[in-house]
Amino acid sequence: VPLPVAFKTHKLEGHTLPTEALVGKNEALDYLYDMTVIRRFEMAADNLYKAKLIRGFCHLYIGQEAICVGVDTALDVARDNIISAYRIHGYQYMRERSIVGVLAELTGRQAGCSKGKGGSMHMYKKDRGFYGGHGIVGGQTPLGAGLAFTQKYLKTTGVTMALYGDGAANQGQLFESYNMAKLWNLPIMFACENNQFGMGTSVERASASHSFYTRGDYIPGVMINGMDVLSVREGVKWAAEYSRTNGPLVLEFLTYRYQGHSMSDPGTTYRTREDVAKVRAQRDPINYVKHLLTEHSLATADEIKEVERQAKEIVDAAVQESKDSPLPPISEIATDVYLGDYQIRGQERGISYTIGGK
Amino acid sequence: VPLPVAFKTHKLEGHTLPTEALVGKNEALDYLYDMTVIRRFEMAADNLYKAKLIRGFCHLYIGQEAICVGVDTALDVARDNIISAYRIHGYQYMRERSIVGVLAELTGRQAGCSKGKGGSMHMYKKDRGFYGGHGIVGGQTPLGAGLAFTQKYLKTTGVTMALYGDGAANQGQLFESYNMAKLWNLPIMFACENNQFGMGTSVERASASHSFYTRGDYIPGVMINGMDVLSVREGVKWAAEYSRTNGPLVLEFLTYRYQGHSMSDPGTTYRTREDVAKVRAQRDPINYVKHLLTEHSLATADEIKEVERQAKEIVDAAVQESKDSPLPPISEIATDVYLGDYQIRGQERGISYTIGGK
Amino acid sequence: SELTVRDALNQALDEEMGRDPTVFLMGEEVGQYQGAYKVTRGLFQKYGGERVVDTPITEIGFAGIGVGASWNGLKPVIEFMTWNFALQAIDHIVNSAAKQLYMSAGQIKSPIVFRGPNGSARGVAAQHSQCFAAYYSSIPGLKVVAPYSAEDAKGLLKAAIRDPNPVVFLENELMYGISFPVSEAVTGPDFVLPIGKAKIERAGDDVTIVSFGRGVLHALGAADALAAKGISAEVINLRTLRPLDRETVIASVKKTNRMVTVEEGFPQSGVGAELCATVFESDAFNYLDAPVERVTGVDVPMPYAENLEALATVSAEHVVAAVERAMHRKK
Amino acid sequence: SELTVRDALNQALDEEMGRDPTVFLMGEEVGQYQGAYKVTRGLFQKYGGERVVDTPITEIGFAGIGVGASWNGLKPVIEFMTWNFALQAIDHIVNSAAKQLYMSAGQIKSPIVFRGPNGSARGVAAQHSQCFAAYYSSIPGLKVVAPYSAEDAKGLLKAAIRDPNPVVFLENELMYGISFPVSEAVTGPDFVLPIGKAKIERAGDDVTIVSFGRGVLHALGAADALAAKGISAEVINLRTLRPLDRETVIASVKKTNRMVTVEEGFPQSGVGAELCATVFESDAFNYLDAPVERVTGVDVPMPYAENLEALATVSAEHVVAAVERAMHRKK
Ligand SMILES: Cc1ncc(C[n+]2csc(CCOP(=O)(O)OP(=O)(O)O)c2C)c(N)n1
Ligand SMILES: Cc1ncc(C[n+]2csc(CCOP(=O)(O)OP(=O)(O)O)c2C)c(N)n1
Ligand SMILES: [Mg+2]
Ligand SMILES: [Mg+2]
Repeated sequence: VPLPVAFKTHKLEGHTLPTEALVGKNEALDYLYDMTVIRRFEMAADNLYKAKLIRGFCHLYIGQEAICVGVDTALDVARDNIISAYRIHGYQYMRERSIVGVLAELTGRQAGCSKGKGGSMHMYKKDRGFYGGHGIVGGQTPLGAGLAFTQKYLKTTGVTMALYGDGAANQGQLFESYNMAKLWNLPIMFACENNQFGMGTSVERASASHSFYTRGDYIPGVMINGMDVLSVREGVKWAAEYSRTNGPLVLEFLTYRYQGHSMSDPGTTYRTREDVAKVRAQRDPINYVKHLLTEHSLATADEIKEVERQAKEIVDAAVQESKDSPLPPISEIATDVYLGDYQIRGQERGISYTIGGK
Repeated sequence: VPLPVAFKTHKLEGHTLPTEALVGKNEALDYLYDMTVIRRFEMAADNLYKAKLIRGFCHLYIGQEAICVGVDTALDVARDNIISAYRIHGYQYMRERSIVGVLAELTGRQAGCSKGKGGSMHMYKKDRGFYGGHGIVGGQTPLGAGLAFTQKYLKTTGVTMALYGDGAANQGQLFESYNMAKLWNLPIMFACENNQFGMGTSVERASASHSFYTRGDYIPGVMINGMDVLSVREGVKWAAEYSRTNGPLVLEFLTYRYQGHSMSDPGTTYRTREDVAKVRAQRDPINYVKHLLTEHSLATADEIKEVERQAKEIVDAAVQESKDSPLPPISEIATDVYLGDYQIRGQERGISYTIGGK
Repeated sequence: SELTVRDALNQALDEEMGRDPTVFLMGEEVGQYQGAYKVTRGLFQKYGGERVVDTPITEIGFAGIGVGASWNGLKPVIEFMTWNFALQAIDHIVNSAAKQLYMSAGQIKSPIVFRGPNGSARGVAAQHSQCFAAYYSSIPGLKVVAPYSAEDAKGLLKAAIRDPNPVVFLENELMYGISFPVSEAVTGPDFVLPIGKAKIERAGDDVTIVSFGRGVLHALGAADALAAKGISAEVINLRTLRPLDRETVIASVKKTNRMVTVEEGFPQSGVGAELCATVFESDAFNYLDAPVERVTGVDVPMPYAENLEALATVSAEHVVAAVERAMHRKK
Repeated sequence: SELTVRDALNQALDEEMGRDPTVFLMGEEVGQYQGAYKVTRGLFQKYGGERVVDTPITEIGFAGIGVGASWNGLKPVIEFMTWNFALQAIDHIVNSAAKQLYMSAGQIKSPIVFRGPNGSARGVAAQHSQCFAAYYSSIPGLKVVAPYSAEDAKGLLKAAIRDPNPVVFLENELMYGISFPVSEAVTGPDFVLPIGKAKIERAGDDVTIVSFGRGVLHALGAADALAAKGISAEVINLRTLRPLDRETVIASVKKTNRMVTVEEGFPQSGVGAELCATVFESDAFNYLDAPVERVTGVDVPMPYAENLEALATVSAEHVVAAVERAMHRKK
């Protein structure tokens, strides 16, 4: 399949990037399935939030599904790490493959991937290289460089992808991380998910340059169509191999956030409903996979319907489980503050919690 | 006089920078005088430190004198601001024209420009637009952008120059400042005094790119020979006019630090004595002014000697004054913590200081 | 009439901007979006983008810009979307704003206000729920203000903007929507409260409950419950944490002979701890009939799950329990 | 034999790096320059640039890299040239390292040590002289260690590196060059002290002086002077500020019936304040014969001039004065 939009590159003269992708029927149906599952459980989260079963922040990934699916597919789960900010439900699902893990975390239940202690922003699957899950904008970028530092130190041949938003792309610590990553040739891909907005601020109002793939300056960069799972997959595959041997890269995925920033943002004060509708109609990543499947006669309309039915079924079941899962036991209040023995003070001296011997 | 080294530029296509400078006899002798005064009082500070009359940190400017003299000459003291880090004795002198103000601050005496409360790193002359004087590496860069923000807000037509070192050039807050300065078109020149080292670390080991004048990426930049006062003057004059109307610029002054970083650093573990001697012999900024004066028959050897004698005399007198000035009165311990009435606790509840009515 | 804390803050900003053209607002989403929590509603429309400045998400950068702007003629009001994010910017609050007057022997003043919601909201977990009251109030050179009611919010924010010193202004998201009855004076343009003076929110005889910010809500709730049990509690709303109005606290303790402190932040070296030291360091100590009791947030990062979050946070019940212990009714 | 604090720290680093190949050092000038204060002397030469990593002056960046590296297999020891500069990096210490274990319900551990000189040195003025002990020790998830002697430095730094939790390790520049007599055990490779246990540096009967870090020097100096006046002071070196060894303090106060706290940091909500609260919250309160006294740094930014600096800092004299007040010998 030829990729619909060519990669743009920065300081990569002499390198040839892929222009087409090989994709089999099952593979493509898998992408469709995962993207559909993600969209469905994000929509379910929207409903659960409105039903007051999810609280606080909840940052939905709808519109951006091609990226997490393409990234996960391109990387080697046995050795490659992913770290991102708080818009992570899709990554958590791809790396843990548990919808209940995500939704029950959102409902704050024991079956959640962080036992309900973390919530929307704090999901992890360390033994499959997913390091979450960070609520402080920009913080994950040096943390990701640290993960890559370990990979290099321990000679694992793994690479790390540190994802951040277009809003986060101006954070100073990102530039500090670029510099050290380049100085030390860390195997890291800094990857900006440019969904055009940081909360209510468009890229033009936040960034003096919004060619995010060039903002590494002395670090080579690639701009990737984030609405096409195959472009993401091919681009990241290429980038990961580059990074493994040559050190840092800056990637930019062009994409779009359909929903508001979090649940309290209607998402329509700083753009029009038509803006969103237009992207949905013309560039929707799920529609694009369906289009590929039919255009290249990889699947029939019925087969696609069947995938969608399966996705709906499994998400519906997970929603139920995430409602039914019990609240975390109250002993969890004091566990995981420290490793080892310790004692925790409650609200007044009459209340205290003892963990281990102390 | 033709400038010995052409300016290098970044993203300034279509702009013509000066290639020569007009300089009169008195002017040139003034530069020689000021640069000699600065070098002499810095050497005096070195001695005062060794005599234990100066304590703590003391960052000497020897080797870099052409920059502060050229910068001050190029800017309009009535409306243009300067802010820098801790290597500021030269700037303080140029803006306050008081050697005793500098040296007595170093000896921690009442006659010091901060009454002895600030020391080497904290000198200011606000009513002539010098804002010091900052001990936290990089901190002065957004502070400078803030000064420029006010200039723009109050429509003063002034510009600000925020100076920082090659070591500071990697600080994240600098990149945050670049971005906001460009977004809002602030009248600011970010100016890197590249003296080749941040403490014991050479630019190559600290910076993945050490073309500091290009590191503003989307901000135009100019590299200026920092060892030639006329290049500095002409470059900054041009830059200030550019910034007044067009917004931010990034400047780089190529220079060299002769002494150690501060007094505890011999300055010879990370480079050789020969390295330093070579710069001194070939590129010394004071020798270069003398060379200009004689080459263009602007002054005789005697006239130059006379300037040097005057410089020596005035510095010697100031050294004496800075030793003789009394310590600050002990009431200064508690003044300037707040504006207005307040009470300050001492080491134990038996000690307290009352300022104003409270 | 009634006024929400949000509207009180909004009024204060509006009036001070109207009064002094050098006052400007800066922060993330303060302008076109009208504030993440709508505290700056309408101000961009009224004063324009030059005076209500939207920033990128670069806290250390715009905090530094704010401090710099305060040095040469402006009075910036810097909003942190929440105080949690100010940890990225804290160097400029402490090292640039608080210390500048002193380092320059009075030459350079920093009349700036840093404001935004502090402490925990609901369901936002560990990184978005921290109270910074104790830390900022330990720094000489800063004033630290923590309003509780709409009256506090209005009068103290106006005072903070007019103050020539750098002020840390700690709001609370959960209070924004709460309405308080206010007199006409409060809604008028001249209502300013003094920084450094506590308010006795409720007079009482048996025990002094000292708190600030949202903690006052728990203190007052407890006072109600205690009244039903025949215990008369005096509730002090500190309003300002630096300078701390020790006189008011001491006088009250000398009257009631008992003190309970209430705060939502972590216990260790908190505001309650300082109040304990204050009692030791004054003659109030001689009047104590029971040891001072502290009520604080639990000493854990904030959990997300609703049941755990409730377990980790302060409520009036805990204040009641502490008071009862102070009254020797409980062990 | 004798050992300086600097050499004790150096030994601890060397031994732990020798013992565990996942331990590495990172910071400004730690490598080729061998440390701004020479604490890392010889380690670059011995272990190479991969394990002794010189960084650019980018604190938030390398602190974040350190925390990230601790999550997948390494044990970073991050040096801040001084703790003042860690204000740029504090977000990663508090929001990334301290809270990560909890937010991930135990999945992600951060075995990292942040170390460097804390508090005031000499003649370095306001921005380079702050003590951060109280603030870090208020954060759940962190352990906070503050050595006084060479023995402390060696045993506690080794313990910190081996600890599976993030540890804030507060040294003091003025102590680096001081020699302490040490036993053979201390210089041996197996000398580790427990985190969370205070040490009674000097036994006494009349008053308990509690301190940490360089404050212990003043406490011991005062104890000498007091002995000459017939007052027997017990000096407690806290060693660890979080978890705080309250038991040792309480037991001592119950014995001596008086307490004076000593710290070099700012007074408000300091470590002394927490110790005041600790007394109220334990039965030690019933044993008190006098109110607890605090000795602290003066509540001003640190001035540069020698006479003002002396006025702003703690010395044994102040401790003596406070003890005498506690002994009712002084008003
Ligand atoms: C340091 C910090 N500042 C502010 C916030 C509040 N905040 C959370 S998300 C966000 C917008 C981020 O936008 P972007 O990086 O584009 O990511 P997106 O939400 O589009 O995925 C802001 C301002 C925060 N969490 N951390
Ligand atoms: C945030 C911070 N980190 C570290 C230091 C310690 N420090 C002071 S100066 C300096 C080197 C700065 O080098 P450069 O920016 O090149 O300036 P130069 O000294 O060469 O003028 C360092 C690391 C500091 N003061 N602040
Ligand atoms: Mg975005
Ligand atoms: Mg330099």
